[in-house]
Amino acid sequence: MTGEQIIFLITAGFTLGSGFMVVTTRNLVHAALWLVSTLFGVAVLYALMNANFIAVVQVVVYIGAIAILFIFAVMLTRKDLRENTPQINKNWWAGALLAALVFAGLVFLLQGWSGFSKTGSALPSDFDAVGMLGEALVSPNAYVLPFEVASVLLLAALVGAVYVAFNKK
Amino acid sequence: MVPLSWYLILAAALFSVGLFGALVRRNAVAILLGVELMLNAVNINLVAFWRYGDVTTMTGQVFAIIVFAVAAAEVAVGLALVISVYRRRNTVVADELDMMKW
Amino acid sequence: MNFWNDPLKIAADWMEGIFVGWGMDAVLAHVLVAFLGVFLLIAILMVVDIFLVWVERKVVARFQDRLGPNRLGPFGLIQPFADIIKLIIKEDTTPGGADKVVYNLAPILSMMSVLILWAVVPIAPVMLGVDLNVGVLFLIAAGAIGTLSIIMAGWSSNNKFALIGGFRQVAVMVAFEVPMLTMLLVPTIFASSMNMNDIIQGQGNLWYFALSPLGALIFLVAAIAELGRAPFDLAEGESELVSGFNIEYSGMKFGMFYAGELLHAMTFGGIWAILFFGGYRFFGLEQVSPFLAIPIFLFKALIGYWIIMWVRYTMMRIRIDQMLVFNWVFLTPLSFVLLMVTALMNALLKDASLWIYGLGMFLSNVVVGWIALEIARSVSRKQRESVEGPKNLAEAPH
Amino acid sequence: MNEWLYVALFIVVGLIIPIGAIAAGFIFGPKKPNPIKETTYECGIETVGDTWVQFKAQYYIFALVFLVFDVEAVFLFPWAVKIGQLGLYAVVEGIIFITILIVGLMYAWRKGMLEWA
Repeated sequence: MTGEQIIFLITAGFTLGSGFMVVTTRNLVHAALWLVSTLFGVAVLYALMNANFIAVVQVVVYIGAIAILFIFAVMLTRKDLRENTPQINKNWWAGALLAALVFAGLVFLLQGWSGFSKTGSALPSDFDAVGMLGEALVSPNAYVLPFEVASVLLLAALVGAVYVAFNKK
Repeated sequence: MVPLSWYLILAAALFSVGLFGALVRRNAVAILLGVELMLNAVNINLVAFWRYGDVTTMTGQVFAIIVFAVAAAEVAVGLALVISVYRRRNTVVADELDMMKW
Repeated sequence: MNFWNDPLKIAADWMEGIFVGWGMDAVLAHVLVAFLGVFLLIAILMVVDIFLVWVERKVVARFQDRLGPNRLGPFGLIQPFADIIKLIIKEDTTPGGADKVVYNLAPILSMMSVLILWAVVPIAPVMLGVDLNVGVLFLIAAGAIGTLSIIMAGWSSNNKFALIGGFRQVAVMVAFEVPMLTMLLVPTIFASSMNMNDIIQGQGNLWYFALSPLGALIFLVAAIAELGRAPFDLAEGESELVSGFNIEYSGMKFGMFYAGELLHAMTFGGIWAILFFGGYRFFGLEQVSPFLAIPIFLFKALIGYWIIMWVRYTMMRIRIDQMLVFNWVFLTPLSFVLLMVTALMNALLKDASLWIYGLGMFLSNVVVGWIALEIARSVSRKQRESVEGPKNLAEAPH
Repeated sequence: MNEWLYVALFIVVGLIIPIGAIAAGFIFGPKKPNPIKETTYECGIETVGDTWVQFKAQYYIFALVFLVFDVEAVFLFPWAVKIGQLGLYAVVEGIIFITILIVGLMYAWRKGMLEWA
């Protein structure tokens, strides 16, 4: 087993463990903090895949903004944070069963795929991922439309969220 | 080098954990936490397919970034809805939100 | 290659040779040496940090026409060590009802978020730090962990004032991160790279400050707000919130927040120097020896730090509503306009000579800044007149 | 070797040093906790009521606007790296992108959401 595989296994265990804590912790602020550690684990996985830009963006967007937003939202809706009420549905077993089935189904489906256990090759040493990403985002025959639509999507999210949350009646 | 299958299995497991959270949590904020996990599982897959496919095609990374934008929009509007409902109904328990009967 | 030109490489090779000689695996030896190097750098930073306590106290004393620490050792230089000993032998109290794990994790993460900034800081031509192709964004990522640590400290202390202070600080930090991110894009455009080394290399002929003085200024304002220092220190607000998010911390845990803030300020001075003032560059002097390059970089960083202190001890605290309006309504739109103008000018003047390019950039910055100030002036005059009524005719401008 | 290894070293050392400092404080400092000492400090009088005060909704708006512009910056960084080599069209696309988001900022401002009160 190579060092990279060991790092992967440790990170994967950490990520999944934290993810499990996210969905089971009773205290919602703790759940949000566990989400942070899950997302950090995912960022490490991106770094392991040499996707530097995505790894840093993961930390910037998820830990820097989305986790903060979650904690703020938890604080703004504090009443149901009390830990004495049950946090889990009565028929949680059905959810667990469904999740397990989805996992089993996904693994079963993927196993039949020919590229399942593919291994990658090392990246060329002068590989400029960020530059290529920039070019892909703005060149007319690549992703310029999604690029602009993302802007509209963010605008819609901003306007919608402002309108929904604080429309004074 | 880690084989692609490891990443795919991890992503599937993370997706299932997120799905479990989204299905069973009663608190609407916690449901959105579960959805975040699912979106991250998707992103792991996208980046893994970029890395193990043709690295000179940036499709996987571009899609991953767009998923970031979608996740941001989803969280922004979702939590705004939760806050809005909380201000009117004083609850964020999803089972108790039954205003829309029809 | 001799010791004078590249001391770190020589030392690292020598130590790796020793470790391999002991029968250690080559890769492991390399990692171990890298670990020792990182440890050395951070240990030096902590020593610098201790002296920053002295610098800060001495400088504030001079600003306020006092002497500052002068009893312990020459010029009071031993004073910070006495402070450290005091912090160590103080009792670490934990408030009842605090969330122990989160409470103890917060100061550690706060310090770490500052220390890892130095991973991408090039301090000399041969000491480039980690050669990360996303270096600029890494700074923001490290800052994100700092923001999180503040919210953790505020929430876990089980104290209303800590919670309010933490929330205010986070609101301010996220608000001012927008102009900061935008201004980080300006050197990125000039250098066509997010790598900190490339940004320094790109300033061989002209510092980016000459190309974008307004950008440097906006970055500094955002950095001061990010640090939570006066005039943007309302989260600390000793008179209103007692001390903000770190109110319940004592002993060394408080020391971590305090030392982290000082080191953060100096680090921002260094980053400011790298992004806009050429980092370790000084008319080719840096190529002579790292023993010259490091003092040059340190000097520039300390000048940035001194400006941050100067602002801190000169300005009064402004209210949080004024501050956030200032950011969202003035600084953020201004930084976006500046970014668009910079991108446009960069494309238009791409083939022009260096001097025309520099002059065009500089003039566009000046024009944008002037227009913004004029708009701000007329808006604030209208606001003032709506409060106190128009001034009488004799005073009115013709 | 992967450059992230060095970043990991920085993270590890960056954790070790503050932990060591706090541990030193833990070892050398006195430890005599009692319930009175552990009460929270608020302005010199006894704490009243619940710690979890209700927050202004404006905090959420600030975090929200920040999130939107954070993601925007994520799109703009690759753009900024590349526009030096690409033509004017790339710059114009970026300017359209930014302008659309400034409209959102203007909307939030017009709704009075960016003010404190």
